[in-house]
Amino acid sequence: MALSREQMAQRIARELQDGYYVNLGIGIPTLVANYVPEGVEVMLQSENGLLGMGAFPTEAELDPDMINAGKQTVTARTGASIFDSAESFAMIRGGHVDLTVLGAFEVDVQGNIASWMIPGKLVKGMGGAMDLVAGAENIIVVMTHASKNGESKLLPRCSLPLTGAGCIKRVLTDLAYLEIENGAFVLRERAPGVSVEEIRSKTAGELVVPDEVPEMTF
Amino acid sequence: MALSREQMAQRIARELQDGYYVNLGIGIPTLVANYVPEGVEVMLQSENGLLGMGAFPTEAELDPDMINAGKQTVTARTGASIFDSAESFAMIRGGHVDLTVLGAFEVDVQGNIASWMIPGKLVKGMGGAMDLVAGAENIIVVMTHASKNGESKLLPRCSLPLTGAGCIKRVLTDLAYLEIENGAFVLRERAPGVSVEEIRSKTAGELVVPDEVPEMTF
Amino acid sequence: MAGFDKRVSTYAEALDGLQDGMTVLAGGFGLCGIPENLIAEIRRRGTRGLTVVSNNCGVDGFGLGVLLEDRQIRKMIASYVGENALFEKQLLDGDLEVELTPQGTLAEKLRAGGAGIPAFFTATGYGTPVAEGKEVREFDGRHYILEHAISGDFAIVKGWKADHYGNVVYRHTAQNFNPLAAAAGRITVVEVEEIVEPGELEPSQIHTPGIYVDRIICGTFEKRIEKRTLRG
Amino acid sequence: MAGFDKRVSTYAEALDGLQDGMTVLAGGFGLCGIPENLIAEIRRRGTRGLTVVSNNCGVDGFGLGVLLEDRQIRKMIASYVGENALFEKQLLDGDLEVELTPQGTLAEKLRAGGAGIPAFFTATGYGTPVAEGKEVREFDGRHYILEHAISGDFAIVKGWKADHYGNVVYRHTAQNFNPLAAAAGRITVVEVEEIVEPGELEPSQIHTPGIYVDRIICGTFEKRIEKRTLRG
Repeated sequence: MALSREQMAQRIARELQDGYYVNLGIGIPTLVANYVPEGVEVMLQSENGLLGMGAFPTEAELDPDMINAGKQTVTARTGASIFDSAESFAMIRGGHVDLTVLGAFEVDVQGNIASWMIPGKLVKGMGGAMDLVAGAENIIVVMTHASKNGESKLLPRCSLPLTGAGCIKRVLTDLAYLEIENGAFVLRERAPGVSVEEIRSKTAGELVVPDEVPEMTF
Repeated sequence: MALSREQMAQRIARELQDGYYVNLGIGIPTLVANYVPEGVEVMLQSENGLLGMGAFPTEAELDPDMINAGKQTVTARTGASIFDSAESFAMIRGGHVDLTVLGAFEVDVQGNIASWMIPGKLVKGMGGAMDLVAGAENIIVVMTHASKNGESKLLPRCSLPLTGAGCIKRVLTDLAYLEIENGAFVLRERAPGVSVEEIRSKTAGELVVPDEVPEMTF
Repeated sequence: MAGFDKRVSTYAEALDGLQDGMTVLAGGFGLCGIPENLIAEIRRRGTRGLTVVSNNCGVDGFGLGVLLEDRQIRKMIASYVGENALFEKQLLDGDLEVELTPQGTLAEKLRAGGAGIPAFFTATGYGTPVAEGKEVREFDGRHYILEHAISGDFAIVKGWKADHYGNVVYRHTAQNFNPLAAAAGRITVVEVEEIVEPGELEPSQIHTPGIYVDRIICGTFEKRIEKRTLRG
Repeated sequence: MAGFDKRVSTYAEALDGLQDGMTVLAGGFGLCGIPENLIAEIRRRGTRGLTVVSNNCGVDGFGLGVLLEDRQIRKMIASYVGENALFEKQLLDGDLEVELTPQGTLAEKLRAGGAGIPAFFTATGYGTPVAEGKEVREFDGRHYILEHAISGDFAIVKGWKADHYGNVVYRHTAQNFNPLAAAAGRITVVEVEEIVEPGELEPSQIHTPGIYVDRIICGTFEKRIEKRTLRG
């Protein structure tokens, strides 16, 4: 069965290591914070200028001067630092963030990602996404494997305007966990009960299937 | 008679305006701070990262963490700010300093300045001088009109390696105050008792002498 | 306002000299840390044909959004816009030009504008529509594009506390683009919640040194929250 | 040292991994804010063939000057050197290479190294020996030269206070090049006068956020004064 949003977040949380600085995009990536493993401590970077994002505030803590990159009110945890946007993106662009998790419309076998613009629809802007994908060494894209119409989002070549070129090495979908290597998607894990055949049928880009493709467990 | 070091500092101090941010180089420029006119307040920028340099410390105030760009112990005045060296040179390079006063070996009619390197002698480095001359709109060079051997330092073309190209518009020497315009030195003021002829004889670069060249008064 | 006393007492005075067609740099991220009274004053003045540089363009009826109502903005340079319907309409009608810029590149362009760096290379945007028409260069096997600095005729900035020298500190994440705008404005105007006595701000804790600031005004702020999100 | 507890207890541990031929970025201006114990530890380790990036090279017998005694520095990138006789001798003997860089360009190169900017244009040095071999470009009628970023294998930094997360504040003008070196080091080691409890540093007043810092050590400092100058 396809992973739920919560399971996707859970799976990604297993990539977290103690002491990681992590930037989580809007949507499923945000949920990852709820599944940080026991004994692991991470610091969340919010690109508007906050390192060490804490929980949402209580009514008493609510402060209009304290928001995250999604413009939601937040708190700062112990050990946090706050700085201007140039410093924030110096961190990001300079490769100091250990892991970036973000959504996408499409990913292709060259590691290209499209996530910000659908021609013909109103373009609202890329925000910090282009900086994040260009700056991070370690990125995981999270998205459904196929669109609602059943069209694959793992492509030989992105059809939409790019957010970044050649920067994605890992993708988690509701069906599988894949790595991008030598111009192909390598199937590393399957969602519980999802067959290699189903994944293959929904992957438009070249798919490499190793001998062993373990099922994820939750 | 040629101006004394103190008179040179005094003359330059007349260029200070209320609210000016000023960077004063080592030597005579430093003395300018002693002659700030009545009713005028200036803030001194020290390029190691201090805006609002105060007096030298008393024995009780002495603090190794509080120095100026000349590496002397100093204090900070009320209204001072302290920052890192990138921010300090952002101010300088970005043209935010209102007036920069510095010494030189040579200046020429194109506004070139040489102040940091004499070939054959050990080169110790340019420090912040190249940034200062490139960043400031408003620079006054202070130097003796001629070397000890009597050779002019106001040249058709600098003979020494440059500190900056085409950036100097005003020069105060012990003999005269001059502006650089259209490839020539324009004589604006004479030191008390110094004749136009003496100045002309000691100026190797083209000299323009207006009808009126007032004597400085002290 | 004389010498190092940069305080002005009216918003009219704060924006004296602002003219049609100028470029205005505005601090703020979303509705957080925006110079709300200075924006309102631009509206009151009716200045038109402005190029506005800001990460976002406010919402309908608040923040920079109010400048759309009388079509005062000709061009917007931002990373994320369209939180309001009027923006969308003017954009589709061709009444408004938009130059979308990645958030980090926008921050760096402003920083460069204040710091006398005319252009810099960044990997951000390489291979995307943002790179169109821009120089590409390889450094150590990676591709980068050349981006140019931004500076403005006016910067409008929201601080927390300032002294009369123009030294400013910002509160929490209301810092965001404010110090960058402050340094890149030819005339920089900062509105703050409190003007403190000289000497009260610790020199090494000042976010925006007074050298970048031309005018300081004390205001009162609504501080509207865009996405009120509470713990469950 | 695990997770966000970046404290180490010995200087040997602080510089673990430092090897011959590496590039070391050192904070400090003159003798102010220099990582004096980390420098002493480099001497103790006997690491050789180092490229050292620092505004200055200390004095005879103190600061980076001590690394000259056993010829541990192969190349120095600095804006002003030669406050000591040994430096001059090694330079004239050809035992030491020096790359003189304008102070502001040096600061900006380090800032760029930490911030993922591979190169930038600056007017500083145009028309001078510093521009030799560098690309010149005109922007708005002015000439600029292209300068490249600097980053290092290690950064050695002197802070005032830090928490175990690696958040650092600097004291007065001892800040200077320290935050720039901190951000541009692959492994950044900060020695401080005091390690404070988590939460004690105000988030918006931190000079170097912990993300740039790998190891923190608490030391005692001589803080030698180079030019003791007292009021008249």
